[in-house]
Amino acid sequence: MTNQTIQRVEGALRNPLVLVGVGAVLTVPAALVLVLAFPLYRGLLSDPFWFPLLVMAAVLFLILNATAVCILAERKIAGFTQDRYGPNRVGFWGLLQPVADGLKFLLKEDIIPRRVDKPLFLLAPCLALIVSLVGFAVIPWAGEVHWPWMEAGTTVSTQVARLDIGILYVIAVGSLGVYGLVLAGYASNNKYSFYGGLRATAQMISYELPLGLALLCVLLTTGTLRLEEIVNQQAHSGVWYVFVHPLAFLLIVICLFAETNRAPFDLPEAEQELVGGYHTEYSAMKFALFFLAEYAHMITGSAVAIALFLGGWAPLPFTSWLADNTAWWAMLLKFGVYLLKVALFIGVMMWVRWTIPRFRFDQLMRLAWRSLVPLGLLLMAAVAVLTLFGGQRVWWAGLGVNVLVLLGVLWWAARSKQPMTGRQEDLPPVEFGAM
Amino acid sequence: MRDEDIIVLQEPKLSPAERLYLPQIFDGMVTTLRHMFSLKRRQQVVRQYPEDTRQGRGELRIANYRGVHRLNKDAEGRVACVACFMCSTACPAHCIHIEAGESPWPDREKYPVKFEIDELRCIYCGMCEEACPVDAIELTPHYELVGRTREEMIFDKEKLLQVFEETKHTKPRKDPPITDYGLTGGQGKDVASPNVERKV
Amino acid sequence: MLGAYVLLGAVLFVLGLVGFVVRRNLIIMFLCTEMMFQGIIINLVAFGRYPLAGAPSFDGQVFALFLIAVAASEAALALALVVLLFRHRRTLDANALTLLRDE
Amino acid sequence: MAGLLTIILALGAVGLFLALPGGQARAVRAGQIGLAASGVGLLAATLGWLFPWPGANFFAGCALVALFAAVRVITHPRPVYSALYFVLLILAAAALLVQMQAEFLAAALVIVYAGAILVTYVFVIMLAQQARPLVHDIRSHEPLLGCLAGFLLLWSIAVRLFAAPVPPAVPAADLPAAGTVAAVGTSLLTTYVIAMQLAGLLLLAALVGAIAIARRRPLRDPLLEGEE
Repeated sequence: MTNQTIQRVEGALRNPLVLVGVGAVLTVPAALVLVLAFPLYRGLLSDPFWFPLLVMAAVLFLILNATAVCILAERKIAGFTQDRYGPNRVGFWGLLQPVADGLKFLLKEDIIPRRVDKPLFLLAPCLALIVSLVGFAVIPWAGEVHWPWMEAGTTVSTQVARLDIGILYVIAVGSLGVYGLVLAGYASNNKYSFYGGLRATAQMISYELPLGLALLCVLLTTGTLRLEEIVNQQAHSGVWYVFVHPLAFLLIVICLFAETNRAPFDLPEAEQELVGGYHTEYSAMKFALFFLAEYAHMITGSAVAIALFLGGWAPLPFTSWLADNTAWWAMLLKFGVYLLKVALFIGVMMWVRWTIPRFRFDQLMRLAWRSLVPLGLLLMAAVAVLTLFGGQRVWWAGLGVNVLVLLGVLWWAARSKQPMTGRQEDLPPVEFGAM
Repeated sequence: MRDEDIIVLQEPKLSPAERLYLPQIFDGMVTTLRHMFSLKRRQQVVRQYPEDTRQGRGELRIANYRGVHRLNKDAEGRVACVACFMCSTACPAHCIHIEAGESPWPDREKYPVKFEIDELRCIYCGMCEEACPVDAIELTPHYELVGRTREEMIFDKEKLLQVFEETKHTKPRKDPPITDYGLTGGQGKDVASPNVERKV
Repeated sequence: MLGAYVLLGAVLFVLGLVGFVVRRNLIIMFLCTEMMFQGIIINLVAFGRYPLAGAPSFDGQVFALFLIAVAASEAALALALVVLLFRHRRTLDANALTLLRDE
Repeated sequence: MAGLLTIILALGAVGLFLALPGGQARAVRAGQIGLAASGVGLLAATLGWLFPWPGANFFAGCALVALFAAVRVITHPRPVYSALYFVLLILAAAALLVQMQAEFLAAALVIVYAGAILVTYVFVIMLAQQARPLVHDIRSHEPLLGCLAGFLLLWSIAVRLFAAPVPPAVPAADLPAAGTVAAVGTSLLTTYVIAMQLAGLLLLAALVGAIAIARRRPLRDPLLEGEE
């Protein structure tokens, strides 16, 4: 193609009408095929084996595209907070930027440095992406659905796997996430990557503890590990668990930032200190996999947090509207509500990223071990006592316990002499050693 | 070191709310939120570059902006350079390559047969401009300098003279040349070629 | 069924044992003890799931949980010791630790 | 039967001996082939001839992965790879536990082992990493005797096992359907509550011990001491 053709195409794509037209040309035939083939796959939709697989395919498709949109959103939000416009060149309002980014990643030179540990170097990004994607399996996207052509009273659930261990599965998979980063850091044979990998290990292990403690608070109230039941409880009672356990929610959100390695906890990749951290040596598609993994991890994490605290697919708090409705349109509505919540949650994560500066490593550790873990322990003990007296059924009792714990922490913070930043503390000199 | 030289800093005492950090964090988030939705500030601060240039806004200081080089021509349309190698000696980036030849004109000894500047290597410091005794080399306000290959970015004599033709309207040749090559009966001493006999 | 699980558990246990005896790197040796634990965990759960007499119960799983707790404690202490040894001797070679050998 | 079993196990032992670090490259390859043959033979003996049962395919797949990973853990000359193969072993073991309806235990295994213990191992291995392979990683200690002992132990177990009566097959529905998490938790907090407290105490003791052992004592700063 000549320069002029390229310019003309670019110009045309900046026109929103042309963009909509191209989108229609791409999507309308697909939609037509889907509609026309409906009798063919109608049976699959009501089959309890095939429907979860279809859900899986649909959600995977959605997530992988959503990561691209997330990258655009991140850059836009970064621009807006810094009084810039963000990407606005490719397509109308920069909407085609993800396409350009993807093409760039695909077409760039894929470099494997000479002294790397090649099998591990190749394994690491795949591992990171796989681990962040398999967490989707237990998320209850839209509750139960009853298709009109099914027998009365039967439903299928819009969930890939209904596991008895639900949330534990998410934790187990999440705890594997650290390997991708560690291996990337180790295999790169680069000291900055290595530091990044080590930081990732220490950080993720440390923040799994308060995460688990905060989860326990909710689990004591719900009495089940199944995410679909937790969402059902919230949808029916109308009391989302964020109103019962605001402190636990806060803990989970903080830990989520740390587990996804997002600012202000992006120590493993801290550009200013470690060049690129664990992905310093990665380029092209392998780097893109890390990128995808980070955003997929964000989406999984926020989806789990929403299922636990923000009512999952329940559209409004303090009502049980739609909770028992299994019609297909209600299912679509619930799914839309869930996606909207995830989008808002991710928006907040990005907003935080572009607001709060990064922690120093000792501050990070101090925050986890000296603030979050004691707070989590205290909270869990308080909720356990409450549960012992049957208070977990009364939602304001849980809220009261949270407020009491918060007041206690405030009182402690007011009278304690030690500064919490650690900036004023002298670290004693230590013996020098390789370990 | 005496005791009174030591300044003891008193850490500011943090209130309980400050110790919790969360109020501060929310403060910061409100600030960024304000910026996020202030379209006006964005429009004031950001320039949409290819459409909205500094030159277009009249913000570019043409007189002393240091962009692409040009080789000036004298009044007769000849290259003003006398191939004295001052610029390439002064150049900290060693980006100027000159090959001198015997001048075909009687008013000077040498002229550049080849004059090449590697625009990729250049750091646009303006030392060549300072060093030139005949003000033959100058930096122009032209800053949109792109190319597809490295070879393309090595500007030869023709291209540099071309740049002069293109920019002489926006930025006229700075000073009258120190040497007038004897055309006007000159006052000053001819720095470039003092031995050449002047035609009056 | 039980036989298959038990045999697998036994193979894992024996492989761990051989590794513990044969390998000279302290960290690998402790990994091998963890492998022996794996074999035992599989065995315990299999015994609970397919008992020779009576109904299957969850006791095997409970025992396996205790085993995991023990393994975690063991790993914590063993790694602390390994770190300490490495700091003092600058090597992880088990054959180099002969201070108490009567020669 | 016992003769065949002996041959399979002996093949495995010889293979392991050849594949252990310290041998020639060609011998290692031969040892790996022997090990693979032995593992497949063992599985075939277990599954096909003696105990045909539903779910055998899943078991065979997981068991093969587990055995492969276990052998690699003890034969790989590089500690990092050993630790990673151990993670693979954990995942295969967790899959087998899921097959035995021990989902909670499987999750606990992955969280505790793969998520915490193995990460710590990898951490320490990386910290103690040297530039080039060390002699204690590429040489084995008494591989012949070790393999012989292992072979004898496994042979005695296996022969006894194959001679034992086959237990009655228990259908999967026999386990309480209420959910394994609830059942395990109830069992843990009623029948075995004291044991659980003791396990907690053990973990606490291990925590304290680990910190006490690995703590670095701060040096005295000579500059500060000089001024005092």
